[in-house]
This record gives sequence, C-alpha cells and structure tokens, in this order.
Amino acid sequence: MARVGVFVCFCGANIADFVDVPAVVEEVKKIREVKYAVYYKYMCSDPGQQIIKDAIAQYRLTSVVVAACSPRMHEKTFRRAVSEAGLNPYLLEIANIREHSSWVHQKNKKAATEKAGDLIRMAVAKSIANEQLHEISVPVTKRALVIGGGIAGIQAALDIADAHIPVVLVERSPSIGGRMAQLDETFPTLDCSQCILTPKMVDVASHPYIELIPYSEVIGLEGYVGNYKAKIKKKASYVNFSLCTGCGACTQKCPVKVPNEFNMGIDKRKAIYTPFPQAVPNKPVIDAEHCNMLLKGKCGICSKVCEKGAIDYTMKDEVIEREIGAVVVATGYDLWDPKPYEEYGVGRFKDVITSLEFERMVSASGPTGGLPIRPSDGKVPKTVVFIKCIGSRDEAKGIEYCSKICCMYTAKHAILLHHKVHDSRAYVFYMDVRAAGKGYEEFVKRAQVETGTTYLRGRVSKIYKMGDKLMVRGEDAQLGQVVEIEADMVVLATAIIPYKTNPALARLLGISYDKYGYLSEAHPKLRPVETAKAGIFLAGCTQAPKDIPDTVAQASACAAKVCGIFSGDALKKDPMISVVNPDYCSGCQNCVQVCPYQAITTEEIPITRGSKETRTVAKINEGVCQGCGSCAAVCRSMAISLKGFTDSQIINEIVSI
Amino acid sequence: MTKLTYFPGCSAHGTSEEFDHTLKLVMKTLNVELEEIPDWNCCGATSAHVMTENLALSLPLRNLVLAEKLENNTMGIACASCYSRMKSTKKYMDEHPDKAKELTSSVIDEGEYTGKVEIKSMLQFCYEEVGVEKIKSLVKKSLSGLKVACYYGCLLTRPKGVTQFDSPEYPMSMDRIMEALGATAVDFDYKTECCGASFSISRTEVVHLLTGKILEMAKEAGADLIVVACPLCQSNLDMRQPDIEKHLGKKIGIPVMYFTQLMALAFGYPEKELKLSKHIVPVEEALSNIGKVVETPQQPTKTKKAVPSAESEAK
Amino acid sequence: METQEKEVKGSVQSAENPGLTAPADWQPVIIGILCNWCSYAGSDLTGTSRIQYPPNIRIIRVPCSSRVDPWFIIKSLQATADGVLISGCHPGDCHYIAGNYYARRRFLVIKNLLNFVGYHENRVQFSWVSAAEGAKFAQVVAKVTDDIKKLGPLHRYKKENF
Amino acid sequence: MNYTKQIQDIASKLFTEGKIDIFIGYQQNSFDDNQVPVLITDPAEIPKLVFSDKSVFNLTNYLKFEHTKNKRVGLVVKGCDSRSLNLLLTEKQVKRENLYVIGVCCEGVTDDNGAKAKNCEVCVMPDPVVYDEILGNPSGKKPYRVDPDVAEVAKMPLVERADYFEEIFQNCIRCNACRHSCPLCYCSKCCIDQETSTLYNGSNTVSSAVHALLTWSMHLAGRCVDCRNCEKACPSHLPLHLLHKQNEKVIFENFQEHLSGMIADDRGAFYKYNQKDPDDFIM
Amino acid sequence: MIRLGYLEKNTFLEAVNKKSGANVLNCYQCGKCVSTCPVSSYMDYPPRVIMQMIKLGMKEEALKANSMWFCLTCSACSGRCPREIDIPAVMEAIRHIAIEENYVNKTKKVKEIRTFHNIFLDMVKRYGRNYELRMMAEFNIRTRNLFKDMHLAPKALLKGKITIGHEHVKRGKAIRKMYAMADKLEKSQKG
Repeated sequence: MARVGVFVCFCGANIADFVDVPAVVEEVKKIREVKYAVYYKYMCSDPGQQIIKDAIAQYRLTSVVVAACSPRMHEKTFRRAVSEAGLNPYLLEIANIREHSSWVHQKNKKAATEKAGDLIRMAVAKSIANEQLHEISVPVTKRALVIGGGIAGIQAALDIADAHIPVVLVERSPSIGGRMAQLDETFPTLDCSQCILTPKMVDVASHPYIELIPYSEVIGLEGYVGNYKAKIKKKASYVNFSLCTGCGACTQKCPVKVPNEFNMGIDKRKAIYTPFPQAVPNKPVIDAEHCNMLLKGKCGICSKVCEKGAIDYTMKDEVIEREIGAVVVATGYDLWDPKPYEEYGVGRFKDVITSLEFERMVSASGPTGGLPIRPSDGKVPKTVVFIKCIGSRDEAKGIEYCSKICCMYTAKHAILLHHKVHDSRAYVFYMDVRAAGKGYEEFVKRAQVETGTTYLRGRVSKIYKMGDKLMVRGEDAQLGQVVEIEADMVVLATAIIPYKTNPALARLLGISYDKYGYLSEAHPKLRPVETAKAGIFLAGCTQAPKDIPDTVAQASACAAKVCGIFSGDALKKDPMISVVNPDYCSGCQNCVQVCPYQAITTEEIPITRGSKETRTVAKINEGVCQGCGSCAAVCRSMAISLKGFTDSQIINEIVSI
Repeated sequence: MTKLTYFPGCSAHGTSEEFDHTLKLVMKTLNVELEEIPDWNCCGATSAHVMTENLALSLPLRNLVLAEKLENNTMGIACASCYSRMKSTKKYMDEHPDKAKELTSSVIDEGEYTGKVEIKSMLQFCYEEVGVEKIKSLVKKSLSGLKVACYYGCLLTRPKGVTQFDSPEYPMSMDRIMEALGATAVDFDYKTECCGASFSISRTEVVHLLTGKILEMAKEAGADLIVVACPLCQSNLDMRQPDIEKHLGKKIGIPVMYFTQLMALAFGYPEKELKLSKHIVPVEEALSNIGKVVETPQQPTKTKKAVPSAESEAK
Repeated sequence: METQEKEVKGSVQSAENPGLTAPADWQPVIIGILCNWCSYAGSDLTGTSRIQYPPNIRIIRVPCSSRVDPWFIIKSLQATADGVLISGCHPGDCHYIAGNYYARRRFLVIKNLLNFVGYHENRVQFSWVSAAEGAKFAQVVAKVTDDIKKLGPLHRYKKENF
Repeated sequence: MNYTKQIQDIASKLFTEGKIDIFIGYQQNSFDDNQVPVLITDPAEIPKLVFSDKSVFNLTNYLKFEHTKNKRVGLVVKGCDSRSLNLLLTEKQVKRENLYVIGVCCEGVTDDNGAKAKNCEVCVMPDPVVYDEILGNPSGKKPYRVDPDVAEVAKMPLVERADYFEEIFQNCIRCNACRHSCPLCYCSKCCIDQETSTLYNGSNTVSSAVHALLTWSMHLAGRCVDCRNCEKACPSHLPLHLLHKQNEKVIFENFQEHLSGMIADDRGAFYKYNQKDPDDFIM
Repeated sequence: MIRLGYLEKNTFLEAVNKKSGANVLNCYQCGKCVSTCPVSSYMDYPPRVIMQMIKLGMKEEALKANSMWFCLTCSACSGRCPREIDIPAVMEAIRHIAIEENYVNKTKKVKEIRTFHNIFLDMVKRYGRNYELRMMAEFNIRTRNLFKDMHLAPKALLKGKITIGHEHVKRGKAIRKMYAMADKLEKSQKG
C-alpha cells in the first residue's frame, strides 16, 4: 500500500491568495493513499524542505507530492530534498498549482481551489505508480576523433589536445591544410594564409596528444556517445613513412606528369608527389591511378633513386580501429562546377576561370609565381571582370542558398589584382554585397575606393568572344542600361557546396544531412555545433558555408563540447528513458523506425529460457535514448514503456479526476 | 522506308520553297517518306498568341488532331516557329487534358485529341532519328573547305522545357551534321540570338539591328556562309541583308543557306536542284571554297607564355 | 467536480445524446496533455504573465506530443473528461527533432475515427503552442472550453467503475 | 477462377523437392460449399487442396502461429493476402527465404451467399505483390475508391451515427476472434486481451468494447489490407470493416495516398511522416 | 514620384500570376533578363522593371507601356532566369490583360505591331494559311506607308523568293467556325 505525503505551498501570497490552501489540504487528506498532508508558506525554503524530510521519516512515506510552482522551476530542488531524506528522488511528483491554477484563475477562488485539488489528486495518482529510478552512468573513452584536416579540423584537434585529451585526426588527402592552404591572402586583413596556417599544421604534427592519420578515411562508426569504435581505412601510399626522410628525390625523377589538383590543374605534378611544399606530413605518396610501375609494372625509378628504400609497391590498403568517445566532423567544402553556365562559355573560353583558379594564380607560391595570366595565351590581363553568385542564389542552374564568402573573396581578388597588376581595371558584377562581419564592409570599401574597382549591380547575361577579347554583357540596374565590357579575363565566383561524400559519411555516422548535403545541426540557433546524435559535433563548412573566423570559432566550440563530455569518468544521464520488456516485444521494429536518435537496435534472445532457437526483439541503448517516448506510443504490444511517463502513470492521472 | 508525318508550314510554299524542295530530296536519300498532313492550316505563329488565348491554342491543335489521323508516331516540322507553336501547344494540352477536350469539342470540329504523335523539328529528326553516322555514310561529295556558321535562332532549342532538344545556349547538333558533311563549323557565339522574326514586317528597324549583329558576328567568326533551319531566320538574314548593309554602311555579303541545301549538295544532288537562284545574297562564291585546303581554324597561335605550366589544358 | 450550487434556469443538451441534459451552469472537465518543452512551458508562461483562462482544464505533462498514444484520448473520454486538448511544439520545432510529425498523423486519424463513431469533432482538439506563446495557450483553452460547453456533457461509453 | 490443379501440382512438386515442411491452402468444407484453410504436412493429403472463388480466407494469418514459425512454408495468396504478407515481411515476422509463395491474380471472391464479396468491390490490388510463382493474368492496380458503407455511415447525422455505433459496440462479446484472425495482429501480448491489464480495458462492458475496438483499429490504421478475416471471424457479425476503411480513407486522402503493403519495406502510415502532412486541424 | 502604402490586395499581381502560371514574386531584380533581351532597348520599361511594377501593383503604368508588345517570345530570358520565371508568359499575360481592359499603348509603333498581327490573323481566317506578299502589301496600305519594303518586292519576285499565287485550306469553313467559336469561348471565360 502506497503511503503518500502531500505538501502544499502558499508561495507567500502567490498561491494562498487565490486558492483556499487549508481547504485543499483537508480535501486531499480524504484520499486513501495520502497518509500525511500539510501546508507551509514557502515549501522551497530550507524549513519547508525540512518539513518534507521529517515527514518522510516520520510517516514512512513511499512517495511525495509537492503542490507548488511548475516542475520546471523547483523539481530539482525537491528531488534533492527527497533524496536527502533517503527516498528515491524519482518518487517525487509536483502538482503545479501556481502557474496552472492560482495565477490563471485569480477571479474565481472557488474554481481555482477545486482545480488545485484535482491537480493534487492527479499527482498523487501518478506518484503511486512511480518507480525508483537511478541516474544512468555511461563510461567514456577519453579520446576524440576529428574527421578532416582543414583549418576546422586542425583547430578542433589542437584545442582538444591542449586539454590533454588524445585526438585521432583523420585526413583523406596526403597532407593536412585543406582549402585554406590553397589560399593566398585572407580577408579582411590580407594576411598571408600560409603564414598563419602552417604553424598550426606543424603543431598538429608534433603534438604529443594528436595521432595524425593522413591519406585515410573513416569507413565505419559503431557505438554511442562516450563509447564509439571507429574503423579507419589507411589508403596505400606505397611509401613507408617511417623510412622516408622527405628528401624529394623521387618526386624530381618521376617521369609521369598529372594535372595538379592543388593548383586547380593549372600546372602538373608527378605520379609520386607531395601536394605542396609545406605539406604536413611532408612525405610523398604514389598516385596509383597514374604510376607506371603500379599500372604496367614498368618504371620503378622512384624506388631506384630512394636511398632509404622507402618505396614499397606491394603496399595494400589497411583498416585500423580506434576506440573513441566523441567525434568532430570537419569535412569542409567543394566548389560548384560552373558548367551549366553555357551562356558564359564555361568550358569553351579558356579565359573564363573560377575564383579558386584565380586564387592559385595570385598566390606567391602558385603555379604562375603570383601573377594572373590568361590561360589562352599567357598574357597578363588588364581588364578583369568578376562575376558573383555563380551557382549561388540560382535555383535554375545551381543552388538556392547564398555561399556567404564570395562577396568578400571577390573584393579581395579585386584588391589582389590591383596589387599584382597595377594598371589593371577590375569590374565586379554583383546582386548584393553581403559584407556582414568585423571589418568586412570597410574591406569592400577599400576595394571600391582604393583600387578603383567598379561595382555594377546585375547578373551577366552573356559572354562572347570578339577577337581575343571577351565581351561581357549585363545590365547595370542602377543605370537601367545594358553595358558591355571588353575583358581580358573573367573570374567566376563559384558557389561552395558540401563535399560530395557528405551524405555517405552522414549515413555511416548515423547523423542527418539537408537537401544540399550539408550535415544537420541539432538546433539551428541554440545547438549549432551538436548533431542530433550525442557525441558527434560539426565544425566548419561541412555544416554550412562559412568564412575562416566562423569556422575556427565553431571548431573551438566543438572542442569545448568534446572536453565537456570528457570532463568526468562517466556521463550522467536522466533515467527517464524507454525500456523494453522483451517478453512482450514481437520484434516488428516499428520503434526502430520512429526513433529520432537511432537509440533502438535489435537483439536475439532465446524463444524460451534455455532454448537454442532465437527471436528478435528491440533493445534500447541507454546511452543514446533521450526519452521522447515516440517508441512507447507506437508500440502496439506495450513492450516499451517510458520511465517516468509510463502508461500506468498517465492513465492514473486521467482516471483520478 | 520509314514514314514521317510532315507539316511544311505556310512559308514552305512561299518564301522557303528551296527549303521544302531540298528537304524532300534529303529525305529521299535518307529513305524517309514524308506524308503531308491533309488540309493543314497555319499554326498562328507569330501573331495568334500575341492577341488571343483560345485561338492561339486552337490553330495548332487542329493540325495536331489532323496529324493523329495519319498513323505515324512522329511528326516533322520544317519551320522553327511552327515547331515551337505546335510543340508548346502539345505540351499544354498534355498537361491540361480538360482544355484539350473543351477545344476539340466546341472550337475544332475534327475529332478527339489523344497526344500520341510526337513532334520533332526537321533538324532534330536528322540529328536524333537519323544520326550523324548515317548522314556521314551517305555523303558523296564532301564539303571540306567550306566554313559555316550554324545559326539556330530562338525557337529550335528554346524554351528547354518545351523543346527538350540540345542546349538552349550553345547547341551543337547542326554543327555536328555540318561536320559530318565535311564542312568546318566555326565557333559562333551568336548562334542562338534572336533575329526578330515576328517584327519582320511591322518593325523592320528592330530586325535590322538584331540581324545586323548576327551577320557581323558570323563574318567575324570567319564563316563563308550561315546555315539555318528556319524559313523566317533565312528570309530575315538573307532578304534584308542589302538593307542592313545600307544601314550599317558597310558590305557584309554573307550568304544564308538551309542545312538541307547543304545536305542535298553533299548527298550528290546537282547544284541546280538547290534552287540557288532564290537567294538574294549570291551563294556561288562561298560554295566555290569547297575543296580548298584551309588552315585549322580556331586554334589560337601559340605565343611564348609567361609560365610554361599554363599550357596545360586546365579545363 | 461539482460546481453548481443553486438551481439555475435552463439546461445544456449533450451533443451526442440530445435527451440528456445538464444545468445551464454546468462546467465541463477538459483534460489537457501538453508536451514538456513547448506547450507546458507555454502554459507556465501564461501563468507567469497572469493571463486568465477558464478553470476547466486539467493538465498532464508528457515529454513530447509523440508520447501520446491514441488510447490516452479514448481513455480520457471514457473517464471524467468531456473534452481533450493535446498540444505540442510547432512543426519543425520539436525538441526531439520530429516527434510531432509522427504524432500529427495519429492525431488526424484518431480525431476522424472518433468523429466517425459518434463523438462530436470538437470533443478532441489539438494545438501547437510554443514556449513563447503564453497568450495563445490562454486563447486555445478558452476556445476549447467554450466549444465543449456548447456540446454539453459527454455521456456515451462513460466508465463508472473506476 | 479455378486453380485447384495448378496448386496441387505445385504443392506436390515442392514436397518432392523437399522445399517445404508445411503447405497452407484451402479445402472444401464437408457440410456446405464453402472452403476452410488447411495445413498440410503430408503430401498424401494434397488432393484435399482446392482453389476457387470460394477461397476467401487470408492464409497469411497462419504464419503467426507457433507451428509455422521458423518452418519452411508454401502458401497461396491473393492480392490482398500478399499485401499483408508484404507487411509481415517488412515487420520481420516471417523470413522470406522460409516461404514459397503462390500468388493468384484474384478475380474476386464470393461471400456466403455466392455474391461478389464486398471488399472485392473496392479492391485496389487484385494481383499478388509478393510471390515466387504467379497464376492467372495480372490486371494491374485499380484506382482507390471510398468504401460505400463508410460513405453511407459518414452521411448520417452525428446522433444517429452515434446510436448506430453504440448498437454495434453493444453486440461485441469481447471474444477477440477478430484479433485472432487478423494476420497483422501477431503481438504476443495484445492490449485488447482482457487478461493483459485492467488499465487498458477492464470489464466486459460497452465502454471497454469501445475502447478495445477503437484502439485495435488504430493499431491497424495504415496497416490493414482489407482482407476482412476479422469480419468473417466475428460471431456477432459486426461490420468491423467500417472502422478500418474509415481510417484507410483518412490516411489515403491525407498521407500521400498511402496504401498498406503495396511495396516492399513500406511500413505503416504511422511510422513515417511528411512535413507537408495536413496541419489545418491543429490550432 | 510613386506613392506606396498599405495595399489590401494586389489584384494585378494575382491576375498576372494566374494567367501566366508564373510567380512574379520570385523575381529578385538581378537584371539578367534585361541584358539578355534583344529588344529591351526599345521597351519603355525593360522586363525587370515590369516585374517590379507588377509586384508593386502599378497596373496602369505596366499595361500602358509598350514593353510586352515588343516581346519577341524568344524565351532567351526565361532560359537564363535564375529564379525560373517564365517571363514571356508574364508578358503574354499582361498583353492579354491590356487588350481585355483597354489599356493598350497608343503609340504608332505598337499600333503598327498590332496592325500586323491583325492582318495576319485575318489572312489566316480567310485562307487558313498566310501569304507573305499579300500581308506585306496589306500592311503597307493599312499603315499608309505604301512604299515600305517595296524595293524588296521586285527583287524577291524576280528571284522567285515570293510567289504571286497562294494556297487555301480546303475546308475554309472549318477555320472560320474555329475563329467564331474561339471568340465566343473567350467571351464566356471573361464573363
């Protein structure tokens, strides 16, 4: 037989003025299970809590109902008090007679009193069905996995590692550095990208808490927050990194030339190569698709020139496993291919190039030594037209969203063009100039005023050739007239899109992605770095287009989140989660379908005790379940119940009125 | 012998007789029998849709209904304007069967519309159904040495949703056919610019401006002649050329031929069958380039480059 | 829940059983099932803002509208309730990502089914109330109470033996 | 529609090749011209098998019982039966590799009076959607039609409708034959079983019958394939299809024309959602 | 100056959207259509401005302009529009609204364009097909410019470019009936 104690609060005058509290107490005392009922001025005060504690001991209460303010306010307070009296804290129920009665029925004391009585009756009925629950403790493996070695991944890895937490950093290409390594100077300060990035890259390589695994991909992730197991495929590099000294003899002698993807194909690299001179790790890899030795079994020059004997043509892909507790995804972005813009002659006119190609050209370490040149004839362009929103904000040919960074990098390109070619003239076709950021508007002004770049509002309609010039036709909407510009070169500010492997990666990690392929955050405003899956976080352009400051900020935020998870030996979790009764479960797996967190898996259990034959039933992963109760509502055979909100608790409330 | 329903359009029996005639020659070589829609009427281009709604749909719809009575799956249309009107009407009717029912029952008195006949322009038919390979195999007299600028105009490839054929910005089907005949198709950026056809009579000054630019660009691209697939384009580019020259104050003198004329020529028909006399701008000089050796066009002469790596074909 | 004190003139007819009436000052019982993150928080805001609404509703807290099994509604109608209000987060705002989308499907079907077997369509109502919509919550409760007062007491299939 | 010979041949072939342990088919009733299901384990009994327009029952119901579980089973399915089989496969109740399915392109079955069965009038899929072997010629998917009975009842004024249903519910004797005969009611514990818990239904009263039937139909909403096994099994001859068809109508009209079991791996309508689902009924 | 304020219902926008099947509200004024349009320089307002006028509900200004009469329906603009607006359909819609509600631009140029279209339609009504020489001649008569393009005629005639005789549709009655019925339908739709 349940023994319930009811403690009604006056809340000063807040409740007592509008609800006849003593009458309510008298009414409540009539309930069979209520062994003790009392009122007090401030239940949440220390003396108030003491009343509860004393009564629990004195009346051997099996559950406690506090009728006071909203449970969202003081549920934790009273749970602590109950727990201090030696009762399980989840045997407490709150009847919300302030927000739901005294404050909203101030003109009808009688009705408010009746309602308060009913609310308490409901809470008593529910509390009778309450069970003892215990906080869930999930042990954690204190190691983080960072996927992607661009600036986002580098920053997150360094921040986590600086907190003395081991980090596994996986990068798909032979070197970390990512897109930022390809940039020349960065807006809005025009400091050199390499100068600020390479120190961080070196830090990663030498950090005692970071295990850098380059030229690799994550191919599997099992488990849940604090207890993940990642499978990582190390692609065969055909170079034994422990022997290689990075002397570069092999790359010099290799006879095979391939378009250099780091330089956007403007120049060539060898079949054995390091992507760029400051690469970390600075060890070459063999491109198996182009190596003569691997393709045809002929050549072997690199092996001959390598004094250390580091070349190993027999190397195979290798899969390694790491146990980790949290994941930071930082896979970065790709550039949209402007091919659909046929009216701009993309693909036909060599002098219509993309902004990243231009970026590589103006880079001091780039293929042209820092000078922009026309790919068609090698001449230095004097008149350059920059066109923004290529692919961005274009549902017809590209994508709907704004790529966020193009306004700024186009202003930067206009300035850089002026720096490199002093007598040049830059035109920018824009639809809007979106320069929201610290020092951004000033930067655009600098492009417009200091370098005399002409901004024309409008989208270009057509580019055609006249001799060796490109004729760019567009409307200047401010003038309201069509203008034609005789240009030497056209630079298209192409949109940024998520890396094409994002959907596959998202499925593998069990997180969601949007229609473009960007990985989805848990809440667009309040949880922008978390994913819906606990323990997996997002940094940088894998979540949405971002500039470098935002990316670094988000990466550091990820690091803070990861350190938060690892701050104790175990994760503490609210015990109000779902539980399966395998005897009732028929294994239809509809619950698996509706669970938003993939917290439900299946397991095989014997049909009867000791039987060899098995059947499949649902299994809830305590570490992952967030306690929404979707599964409990769709379970037809009542096998799943949500602790704290079981069917019997809710029905008790319904029928007690 | 395959059969093809044929809609010639009003100009086939007027201004563009040479198109109609050479088309029939070409089809004979390609072993295609043209079956003209009995008692066809004008499709309404380019005026009906400007002024009215129901009539603009009814005029082409009558032809579509009549075409269904011939038992061919495909209808070929010579004129690009007719093609555009008929095909967009078909698309509208297929999407709005109620409207089709309303019009066939109350306005047109020729029977039901089912939408079973597919519509193709003659260029599309040659490119998609016949194929470049077959055309190549039938060439008796190569047109090598002839540099042509292929002009598509607006309506053969636009709007994309209606025509479902080739690129709306830089189509290449006619260029491919011309290459199959042995001719050289030059890079021509104005191949889909509008010639102003529907203002041919009412606003000639517009036509002069638009057509003048097209002619100039073709000349600039180094073409001997312009190849077209539409009678309205042809008459604007050819018949009005002397006026345009006066307007611009300079000589252009670039002949304009139908692609079927060149196909017929390459298939071995004698020149007199091409009805060359109908051209206002004489064609003979241009055709005399056939057989001449030309230097490979469009490859810009390689100058010394600042950096050797820039040679690579980046794109 | 006995509110009437003195005899009042007039009476309210039950929408489903026109023969059965209640006194004109009859007060219905309404069960409100609210999701914890939006609607319950919204109802708390109604309280903190001191917005007044009719006292007929009895609120039950659940974590998410997707926790609401259709038979809670059937059960409520067989218990004392004359009407049921269920409220959750606005579409797209669910604390648990998509719970309210699943719930919405069940709600539409159960609402139609109950109406089909003879419950007035206003007996069971649904709303989306966010944590910021304290005023909306008051309006919703007022509307539901008003609707159900018009319908009169619910008599069909009442379970007396609880 | 008579496939007796073909089915007997296939069954004996399956037994000789050792492909199955059990064959589920129809046999002639001894006392009238109706048919009853038969489970055959001995090939000698194959001549019992018949198939005609009297082969009414949905045999997939027999896949949920202990003696067919994890056995290799051959069975005959019509269009609607195959849809329930599809759902059983999706909901992992049977293993496809354990089944040999003879799909019959159904031309409609008859009711006890020899007239065309009412569910066949509104059938959307007479052809089997899952099968190893197909008999007859597929006639394709039919357009969805609202059940005429549902439409008629929906037209009644509220009070009349309430009275109509109250009479139906009063006649329910809570025998649970409906649940027992439903192929999709395979739960080992069912919420409408009386012994399960007093929470769910309690005593044998009208209100508990209402509760049980409505909850049960909600559990089948978006899953029911309209085979009407339940109705055939009901000793009180309650028009149970009204509840299921009403739900089916609401689901079809509002949730992207969902029809249960038409495609493999398509779960019930309540286990998926569309952001554009109707929202106007919510304040 | 244009005064803007509370607009209860933009009926003009609604009418244009309904008639054209496009949604003008999609326009974000990038101007790609303007520089694409081969005849935008002849228009009172280029397509981009017309779109804005529709959005602002400036019915009279938009309908009185000559813009839609100059539209060649070449579809170049709609093929390039980043928001996929069917601009020729919008132009056609406002052209039809202008005719229906008597807002047609009164300038000589537009009058001539309309005259041409009327002659064309008359010709088709009479013969079922059109005939260029006759059309040219009739146009010159109606626009009182007898000698326009006449210098072309002898040359064209000589070359056989245009012929004197022309063909009719055999069932001319059917065509004339079509005209009448289409007209009737138009009126009933309006009413």
